[in-house]
Amino acid sequence: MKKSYLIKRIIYAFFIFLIVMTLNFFIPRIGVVDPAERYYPPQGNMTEIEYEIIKQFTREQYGFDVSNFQQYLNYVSGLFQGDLGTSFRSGNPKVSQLIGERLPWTLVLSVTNLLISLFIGLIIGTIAAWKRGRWQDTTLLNLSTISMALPAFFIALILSFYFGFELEWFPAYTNPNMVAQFDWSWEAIRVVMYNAALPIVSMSIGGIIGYGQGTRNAVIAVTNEDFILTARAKGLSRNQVIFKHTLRNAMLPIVTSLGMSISGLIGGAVIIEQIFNWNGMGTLFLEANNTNDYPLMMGIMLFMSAFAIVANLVTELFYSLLDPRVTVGERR
Amino acid sequence: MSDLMLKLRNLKVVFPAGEGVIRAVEGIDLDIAKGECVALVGESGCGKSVTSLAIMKLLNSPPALVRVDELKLDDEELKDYSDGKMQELRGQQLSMIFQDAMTALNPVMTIGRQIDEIYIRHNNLSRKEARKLTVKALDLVGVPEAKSRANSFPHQLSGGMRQRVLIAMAFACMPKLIIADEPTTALDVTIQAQVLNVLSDMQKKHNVSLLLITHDLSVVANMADTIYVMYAGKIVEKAIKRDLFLKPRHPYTEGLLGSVPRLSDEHHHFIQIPDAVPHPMFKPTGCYFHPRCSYCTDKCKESMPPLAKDVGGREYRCWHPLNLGGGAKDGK
Amino acid sequence: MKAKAMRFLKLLGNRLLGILRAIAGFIMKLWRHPKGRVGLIVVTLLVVCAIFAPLIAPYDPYDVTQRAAKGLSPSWSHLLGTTITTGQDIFSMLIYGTRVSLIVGLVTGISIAFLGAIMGVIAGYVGGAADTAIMRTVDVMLVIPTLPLTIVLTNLFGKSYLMIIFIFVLFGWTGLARVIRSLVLVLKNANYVRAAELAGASRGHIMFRHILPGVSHLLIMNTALTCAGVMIAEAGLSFLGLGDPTAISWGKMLAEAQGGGALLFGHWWWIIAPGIGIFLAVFSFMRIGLVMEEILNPRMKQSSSIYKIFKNLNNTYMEEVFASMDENAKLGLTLKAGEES
Amino acid sequence: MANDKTREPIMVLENLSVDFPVKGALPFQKRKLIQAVTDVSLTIASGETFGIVGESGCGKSTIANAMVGMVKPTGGKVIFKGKDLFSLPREEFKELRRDMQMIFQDPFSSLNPRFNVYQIISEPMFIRGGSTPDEMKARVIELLKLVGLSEKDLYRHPSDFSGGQRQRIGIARAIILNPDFLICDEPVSALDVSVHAQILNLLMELQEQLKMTYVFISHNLAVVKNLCDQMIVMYLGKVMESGATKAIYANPLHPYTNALLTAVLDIDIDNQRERVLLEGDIPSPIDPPKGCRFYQRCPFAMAGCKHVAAPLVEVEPNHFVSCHKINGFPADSDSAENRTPLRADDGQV
Repeated sequence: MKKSYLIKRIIYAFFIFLIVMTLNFFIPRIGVVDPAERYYPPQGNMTEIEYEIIKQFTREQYGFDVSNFQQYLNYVSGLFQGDLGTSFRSGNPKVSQLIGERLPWTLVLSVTNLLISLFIGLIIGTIAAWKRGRWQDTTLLNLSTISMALPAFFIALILSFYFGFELEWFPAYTNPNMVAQFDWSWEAIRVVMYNAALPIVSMSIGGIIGYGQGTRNAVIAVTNEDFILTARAKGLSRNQVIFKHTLRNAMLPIVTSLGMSISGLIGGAVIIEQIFNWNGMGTLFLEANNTNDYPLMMGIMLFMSAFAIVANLVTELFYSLLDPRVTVGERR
Repeated sequence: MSDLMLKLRNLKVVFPAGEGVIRAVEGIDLDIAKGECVALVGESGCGKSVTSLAIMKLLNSPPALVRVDELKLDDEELKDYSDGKMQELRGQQLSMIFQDAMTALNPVMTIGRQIDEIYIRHNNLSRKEARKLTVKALDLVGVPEAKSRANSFPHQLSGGMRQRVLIAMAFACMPKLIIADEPTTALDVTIQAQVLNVLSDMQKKHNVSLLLITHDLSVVANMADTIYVMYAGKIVEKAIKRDLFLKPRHPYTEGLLGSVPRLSDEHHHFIQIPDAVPHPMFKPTGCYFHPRCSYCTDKCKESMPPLAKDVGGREYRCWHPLNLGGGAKDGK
Repeated sequence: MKAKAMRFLKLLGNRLLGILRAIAGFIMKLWRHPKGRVGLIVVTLLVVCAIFAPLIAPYDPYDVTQRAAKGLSPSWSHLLGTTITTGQDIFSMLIYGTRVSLIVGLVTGISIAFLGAIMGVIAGYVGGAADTAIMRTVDVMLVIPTLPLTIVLTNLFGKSYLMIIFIFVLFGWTGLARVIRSLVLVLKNANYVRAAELAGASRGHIMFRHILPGVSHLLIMNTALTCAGVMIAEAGLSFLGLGDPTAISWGKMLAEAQGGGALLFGHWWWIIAPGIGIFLAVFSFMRIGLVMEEILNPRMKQSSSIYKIFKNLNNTYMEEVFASMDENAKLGLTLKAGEES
Repeated sequence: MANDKTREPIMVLENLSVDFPVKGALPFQKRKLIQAVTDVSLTIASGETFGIVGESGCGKSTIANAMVGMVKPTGGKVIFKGKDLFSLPREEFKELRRDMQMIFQDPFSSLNPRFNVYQIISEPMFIRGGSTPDEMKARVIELLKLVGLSEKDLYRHPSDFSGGQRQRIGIARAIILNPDFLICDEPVSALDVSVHAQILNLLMELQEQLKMTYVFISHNLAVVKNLCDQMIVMYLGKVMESGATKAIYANPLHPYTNALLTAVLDIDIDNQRERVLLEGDIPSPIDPPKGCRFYQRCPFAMAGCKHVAAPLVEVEPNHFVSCHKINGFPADSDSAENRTPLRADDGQV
């Protein structure tokens, strides 16, 4: 049962990937008459014939000179060899190479943020559930409505204004040399931490409170279950009831939301990266947008989607490990 | 030393609610002798489950407010016991069987581990030693292939098996008193017979006192020695089984007995009690049963009858008791 | 055939009237709830600001001739000062910014409610192939990153709020559809629906009398919460410069503040003002949504309010309650302490 | 209530089978079947009360759903008033189905909480159309009185009522179109004990007044005994025993019926019978045993019971039993080997 469940989920994830891949190929081709024209907009000092020649050259260079279907086949076969396409930028670097350069920097931000949010959120959520109805709980509730209404980028602006410009404790903009100079020395790591502090804090305020509130609700929902009463009737101590019975069950909905956070790890920091001038995937994407670099944009999109698919799959399997009932009645 | 296993005096439980208070239990006394099976019979909302939780001291406050004059388990006054002391007592000297085994068992833990916990907690055993006892306990309640079944999750067992697991759990440490709250209500007829048999065998073999809480008079007829009948938060009648079934004193008991269809019946009409149980927030004046009582007089409408005591420990709360011998209303 | 059409139209009219009545009832319920009232008042204020922006705002931020000296600090003539870059009155910009936020939020929220309800009800009630198709679509939508796709589409089709609304609706319905679907699945199998089927009810009857009223509460609540979420997302897009370049919006104000050196020159009001605008709008809609959830889900309400009741318990009253349950008290034989035999 | 065999049958089931496919975990896996009901034939005479008894998973609710056309049978026919329900055109089917109604087990989920009593009870009339609101109101008030509620309750909501009162509302809704065939699916099992008698008495009175045919589904054998004229005992989707209620209770032939009867706890403390305790659990209806469905738990099971299905045989007039022990094996499978007991005396398999 377990094995067939696994196989089924993997087949399904692959099916979703095929659809996303196809969409990804066709989206930039909707409404665009000639990709070459987009890439190389007409310039005033050029005659029509000259421009036509350049367009033709561009088409050949980027493989637009064959039929759409042939392009699709090339695209798919490239994909399965790990080729996400070629960027329009000078030197024609591979998209995968660009992603490889930028991805770790985004992950530094988003993974740290996720870990901090999850860890602190779980703790304060459990405390709030424990102290249900008292000030700890009401404070969390009020904070959560407030923080949900405050966009992370606004918090980022305030932080960068106050701690970056007024107090000058942390850099308001990332040092552009940081990436180039990174050499795994302690000093370099310290510089990264120093630069990443403000972005991470501005992202994780909402995250902490969100996970806190989610944990609180999940814990309280489980507390009302009959089996908690059974556990107490068995004479288990309060800690045993909380750690062995309550939290394990309360983790189930948290794992679901964790899965959603993981699938958004790469694309979730676009605005924050832009504010702090952080050289991650978000800024890479915005750069691509500014230069109409479609292969790069779509490559990043597909990469993000694939990441989300894998994240969902892993979450689902992890969930089925936590909850033995899943393989019987499928979770939807 | 008395031969009373449980001595409960003047238990009151109140739940504050939005517009008033719910008087769930209004000062009841309960005696259970050693090795005796006492049944507490009543319909939904009469406060019988609240009573059982109050004896276990498992009622959460908030929302419940509990007052009790005496709560003695084997001459040990539990009234002022701290939570920690109660935790040691629960499962070891006082345990409980819940109604719905599906929700009363933790869905993400194997049943073996859920029973192991009791031994680990109360007997300070290692996990391995505890498992040995667990398998023995499961064997005792008739779970086939106990050793391998211990590794299954609750959803993998049938309803009857789950209920047996709960019984094994309650009997794990051979407590002094077991409270069984509707132990067979959710089961099928043939399974119900099996489970009751197991429960009754275990009780007799190990000479444990049993408080059976149920709405089903036929279960009571098979299991109990002494019976308390509860109505709207008050005890209305107490008697040994024979007396209660053959010569009920309270009209409610009489009506209840009459309205249960019997296999030996030949008539096609059931004796019925009109109306329904009063809402716990809006109980009638005087005797709580008077709006439904066919013997009701003005006195009944004005004041609550006292709990009259009779020979042989019989008690009843009625101004016009039945079957007293010679009375005009007898055996109507 | 004509009679049937008339009957259908009449039914539809009745339903619409019923929906309006339900919404009015909701607003009344909200008003009675202290937290809901706050939300309602703020939303009303925002709507007034949006509609009467030219009357309320002291200057027209679009009008180049009205621009003052650049980078003024707050004063009575310029409540929130002027921008460093163009000398626009920040307070007027703030008032005008309400329009974009509200329009995008409300239009998207309502469209999502419609689309989500239709998709969810079809998936849940019709089932079969339609259900599979819709749920597969939802699964695909969930893995496509929204913000990057929005950027791609605005790049392709030009920047406009219509585009933004379109994308939000395109991606926003999925979550709602899922929730509605699972609720419909429950409602569909409810015994009262089966009873209606036995009496010969048509699909339309069951849909309009049982299913839609059953999910309408959830829809109204969800619309409020979606509006709030969309407003935040819109602000983010405008901040990135993906909104309509000609319109004034809070997100764009923030971007201008950042780019125009508000941080550098210490003009904190230029940042705080649009932030507060966003906060108020989102917060009030969210409040309404949460209060609705509380009204709709009485169990939740009970669990949170029981503690309040407990805190405010009147002890002497409770003592009386306990005393009234004593054996003697009921008999009317009021015994003083120590007199019992 | 009389057991008059000359009365015409109102509902006939001919070899009814209902299977539900269970999706395999993988798309290419073989589909399993839940055999909810297998090869059930029965005839319900007009005006009688017909009992269906069995434990959970025996298919009694599926039969009820098939009778009212909510579940499409995989085999066999449902013939109501001489017409095959599932071969009728849609409109006619709907028309015919109005003569059948159902009373549900749970009075809390069977009334729409958003409706008031008037809307709930009048809904079938509203659906049928053709009545003015005044007519509907008058009829609803009439019915409210009939089921023991009052006109005051007309605009109250289900949440204001107790379980018993809700069930009365459900009954009023069921009889508003004057059905002649009423299925009561465990109508009291979700109610308080003291209310059981009220509802059962009400149902009996209504039957007498309105001359309805009842199908009474229950797991409570004492209730069935008191109410029903004819009955069937079901186990895992098959009929084990059928016939007149009196005959079955006086002389239960099938081991399952016997066990069921003795398992019933009675409040008669002077008259406690010896119990036959069945071992084991009710097996899953997914891929049930090929032979007798009951063989795994039967104290008298023989080797052949495992493979050879037992046909339903008329043992005495109007009393059918499906058991090899009573009827013997069919000629083609009658052998000493098949007749060896499956269980030794100590009850071990």
